[in-house]
Amino acid sequence: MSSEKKQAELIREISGVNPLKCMKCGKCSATCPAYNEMDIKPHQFVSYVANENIEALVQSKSLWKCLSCFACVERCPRDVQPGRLIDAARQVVVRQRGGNYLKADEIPELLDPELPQQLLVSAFRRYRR
Amino acid sequence: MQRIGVFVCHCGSNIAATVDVKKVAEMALLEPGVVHAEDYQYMCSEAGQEKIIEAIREKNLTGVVVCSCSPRMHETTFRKAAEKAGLNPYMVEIANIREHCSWIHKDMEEATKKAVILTRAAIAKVNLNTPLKPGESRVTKRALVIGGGIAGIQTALDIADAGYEVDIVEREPSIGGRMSQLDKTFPTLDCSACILTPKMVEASAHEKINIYTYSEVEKVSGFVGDFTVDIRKKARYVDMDKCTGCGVCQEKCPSKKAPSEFNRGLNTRSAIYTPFAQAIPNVPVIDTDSCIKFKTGKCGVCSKVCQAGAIDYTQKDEIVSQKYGAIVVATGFDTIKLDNYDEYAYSQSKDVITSLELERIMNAAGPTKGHLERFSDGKAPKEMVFIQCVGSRCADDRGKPYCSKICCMYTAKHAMLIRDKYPDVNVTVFYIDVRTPGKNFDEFYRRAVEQYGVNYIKGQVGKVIPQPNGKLLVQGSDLLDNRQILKEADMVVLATAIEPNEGVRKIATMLTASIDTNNFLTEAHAKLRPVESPTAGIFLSGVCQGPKDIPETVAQAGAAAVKAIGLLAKDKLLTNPCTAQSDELLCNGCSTCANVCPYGAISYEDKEVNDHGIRETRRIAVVNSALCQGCGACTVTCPSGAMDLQGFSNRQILAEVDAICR
Amino acid sequence: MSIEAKEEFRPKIVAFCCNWCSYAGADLAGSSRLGYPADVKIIRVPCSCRVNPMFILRAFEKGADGVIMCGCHPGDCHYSTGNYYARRRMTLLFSMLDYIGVENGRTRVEWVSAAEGVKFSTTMNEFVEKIHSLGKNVRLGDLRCRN
Amino acid sequence: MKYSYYPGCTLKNKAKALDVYARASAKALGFELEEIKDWQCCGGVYPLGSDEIATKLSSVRALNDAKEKQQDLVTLCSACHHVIKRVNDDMKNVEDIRTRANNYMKLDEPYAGETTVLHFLEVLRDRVGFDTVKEKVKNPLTGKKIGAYYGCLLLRPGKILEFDNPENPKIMEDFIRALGAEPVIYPYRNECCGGYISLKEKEMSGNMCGNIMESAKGFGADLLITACPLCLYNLNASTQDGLPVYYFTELLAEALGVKEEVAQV
Repeated sequence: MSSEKKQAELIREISGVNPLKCMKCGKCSATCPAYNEMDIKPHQFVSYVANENIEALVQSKSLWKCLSCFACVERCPRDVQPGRLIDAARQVVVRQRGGNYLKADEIPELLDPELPQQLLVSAFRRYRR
Repeated sequence: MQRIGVFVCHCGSNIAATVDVKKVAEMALLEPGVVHAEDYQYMCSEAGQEKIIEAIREKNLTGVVVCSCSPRMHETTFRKAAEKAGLNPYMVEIANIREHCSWIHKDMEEATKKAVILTRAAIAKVNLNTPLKPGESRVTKRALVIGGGIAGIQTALDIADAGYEVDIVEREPSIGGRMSQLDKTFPTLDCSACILTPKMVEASAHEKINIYTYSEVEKVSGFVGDFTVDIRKKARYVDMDKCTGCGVCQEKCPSKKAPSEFNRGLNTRSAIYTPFAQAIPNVPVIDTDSCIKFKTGKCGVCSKVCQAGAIDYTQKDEIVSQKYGAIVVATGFDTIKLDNYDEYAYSQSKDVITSLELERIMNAAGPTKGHLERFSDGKAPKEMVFIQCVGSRCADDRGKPYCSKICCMYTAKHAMLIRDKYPDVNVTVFYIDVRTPGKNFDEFYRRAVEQYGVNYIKGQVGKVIPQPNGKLLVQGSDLLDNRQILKEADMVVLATAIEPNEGVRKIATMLTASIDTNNFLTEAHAKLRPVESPTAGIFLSGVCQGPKDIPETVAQAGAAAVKAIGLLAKDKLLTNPCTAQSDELLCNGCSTCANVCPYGAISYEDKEVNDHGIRETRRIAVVNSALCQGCGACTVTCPSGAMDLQGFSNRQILAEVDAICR
Repeated sequence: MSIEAKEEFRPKIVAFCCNWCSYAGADLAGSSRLGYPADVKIIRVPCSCRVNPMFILRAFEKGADGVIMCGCHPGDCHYSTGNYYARRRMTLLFSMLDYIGVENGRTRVEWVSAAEGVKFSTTMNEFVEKIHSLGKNVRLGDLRCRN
Repeated sequence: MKYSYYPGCTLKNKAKALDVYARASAKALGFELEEIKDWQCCGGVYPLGSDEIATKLSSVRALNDAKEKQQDLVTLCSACHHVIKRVNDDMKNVEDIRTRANNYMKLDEPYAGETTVLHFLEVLRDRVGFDTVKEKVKNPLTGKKIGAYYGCLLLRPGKILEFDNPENPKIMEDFIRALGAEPVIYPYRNECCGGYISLKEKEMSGNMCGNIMESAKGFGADLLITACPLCLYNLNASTQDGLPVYYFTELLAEALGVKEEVAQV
């Protein structure tokens, strides 16, 4: 099995999502609040996994722009859950490739007095291993 | 001992590609009673049937097993062939080695093994078969059509034209159904009322057609050829015979706040009302929920102004009981509720409407007299957005898994009509796929794009965002451009999924007609018997069977009529001989069987029996084979084992079990 | 015998299907090419209420490893009430069977309509898998019944 | 009536207001929030990966604690509610996660999703009843036009959270009515504020909160209420001339006349 095939398999497994359920309606991309910040759009994400085009995916900055707001999950008519796919790709990057979108030493600079703990905890969970 | 012939069908390659048919025939010969076995390419063909007939004659066969497709497909075919050769047709059994074997297994060895076992079971059964003779039952030469929309009207007209009496039962105060609500029809753009109204008039004037409006089917009993149906005629509070249809009562009625069902709640109607001007019958009904007289006891204006004296506040519901030979279901559809799709803001903005509401708006007799306007402020829209597949093609339980089939075409129609009448209005359609199979359909859609400049965007809408300034912001995908669109619109129209009308499940249960998970009635065979229910004597017309447009509905309505006529034309029907019988030597007269029989087919007689030389009079169960439908409930409940079912006897089924487990 | 014992376990499974819903559902599974193991053999009965507990006992006696009965959905019986009787009978029978050692997993009732080819296939796949996990049925197998 | 209560990290710190007003209001309404012992942070976001077990355990502990006390588990912070409710759903319905989590936990009796998780608002709606809340209001917030800001975590995915209609919720609007104020419905109330993106991308969350504020203002809201500390932070940080944003519990306490009490403590 090629490594991309394996990675695609892994993403499907972690996410529990079957990208073949997608009917390519584009509602996920229509609904995504972070759409403009993404280089690979949510609906493309689904077909990238289906086509096992993983290298481009894990390099994508979309991984770090998804807000996990579940609008795509809620509104998808085919129950594909693109948000879970994006998270699984992010997991692949932080677990296997040591990717790390948030470095410990950059944190002090990002803090301000009003910032809730919740924000740091959440960002840590999503961005780091 | 039986002399059994086994006939193994290749079904072209359908069976032969996965099952070694020669082996099956070979193995069959080893079974007790089998004196002949052969295989052939298409057993159901003329030549195949001839082979069976020949073998029966030449080898004096007393039983036949055909290893082929499902008995639901060709059991009758093979039984008829056997009959031709002089064999009792009930001496034929089918081993289903296609649907239950070759089509679901890939491994040849495995599939062949299974086919051999299935054949063995069928042989074991035939060894115990006995010749059966069907009884006869009469046919009531009258048909019932449930639903008075275009499907029901067409079916009724066709049956009546063949000379049979037909009753139409319609729930609403008038016949006409959904089609009466439509403005224009695709792909010809002729006016819906102009083609429907004459049919409504024809039906009401037809001497063979009797119409029960404002009525519902309450109870169904009996079986093919001899149904008894109770129809509830709801109280109209208006005497049908006296009313002249002058309409003064509706004009003078002081309660005018009830939402008009016919106009989809877009405007109001009086408490005494006919749903629309061309209603048939043109006799109003009183809606007691909004009538002041019924709510407070004071008013009575309609009664005072009615010169014919037709108003009768004391009227009661009436039950009519009638016998029918055939029943046609034509209960139609409604659009789904949009509570699960509020991202499109249907409940949050008056300017987000369904396509059916748009039909009423575009209609000259509708709430806006045919003027396209916003319901929030009455202004004419400049930007219209249509959203396709709202609730259709949905994998979860929010919507419907199927394509509603009519939306692509009616949206093209709406877009075209709007661009034609209001050239300054821009029309945008967000679509997933444009589906236009049908004569002149794609041409129609292309005209909308090419001649009328309708802007089709491939991509679904994610959210409709009402703006403080009264506009609607439509946030959607343009998949071909790979961008997210924010489009300001004045009105948004939702191509809402359609679903079978409410209450159809209740009707299906009364008719014991099968129904699928989407509440569409199931046809007896998807391709070959599309207008018949698996329940004999029940026929399907229109959208109750699956989404359809008007031409398809009319075609199916005619087909259902022909099937019903075919039944009514017979004087007698052969009944299923697979009925229960009690063994008088075993029966102890306990009444358990009669209690479980859904047809009241079992009664008790005092009968003199000779039990091993002892003569005595015993109370014994007797099955009326004309009433027995052969379910077998009594056979299992019988504590003494006296009841048995012909054709599915205890010994036969046990023999099958044994053969399978061997 | 010892060679046979090493063979892969192929369970014997009998499925009783009512003519109106489940048998048609099985046909639909077939025409939709929705596969399930060949271990399942279907016997057609007019209605689930025709299934005499005796048939099921006989199957186990004869070495069946599992028996499944399929009928129309409650309320949709072609004969109005047949499946209600069947449901009641099977509940009693299965608890009795469980009591004498034929585990509940070896018996099953499932409602499959004529339109549910997918459900028929998934049900059969699940059932066969369950029987595989339970292994061979020996509790009710009667060697005298072997032929 | 006593409920197990899971406050979560932020409510012990930056979002104390959300917590203390809730406790005071609960008392006034006749129910008690019993903080579970030794609770651990929920992690802020629900671990989406179906193979992530360890990160779900803190929720399981809280859930099991409530189960042992035979109490329903009440949450306040939207994020905690989202995480705990979804983990509970996993424990109830996903066999693999249930087995593996229980293998870690080694409880006397395995946990299988028995606890009912309620958001404080759900307690008000389903247990206390908004009619009762209305009766107990001493200082009705008459004349105030309040926009409810739901955000995403309370509502989605609707099938699991079962909080309200995810596209047209009304629980907060009913809440606002119970306090005597007028709810303002605006379409962005269930759109995301940007969540954790604001740590590194202030501009992005700023734009999103800008849309929310504009929409709420446009439809005539004077102020917004929220249940989520992160939403409150993002909304406050985003715009210069935005509407004031409050925790819903603060308004509740005010209406019930217990706000002063809390301030004195």
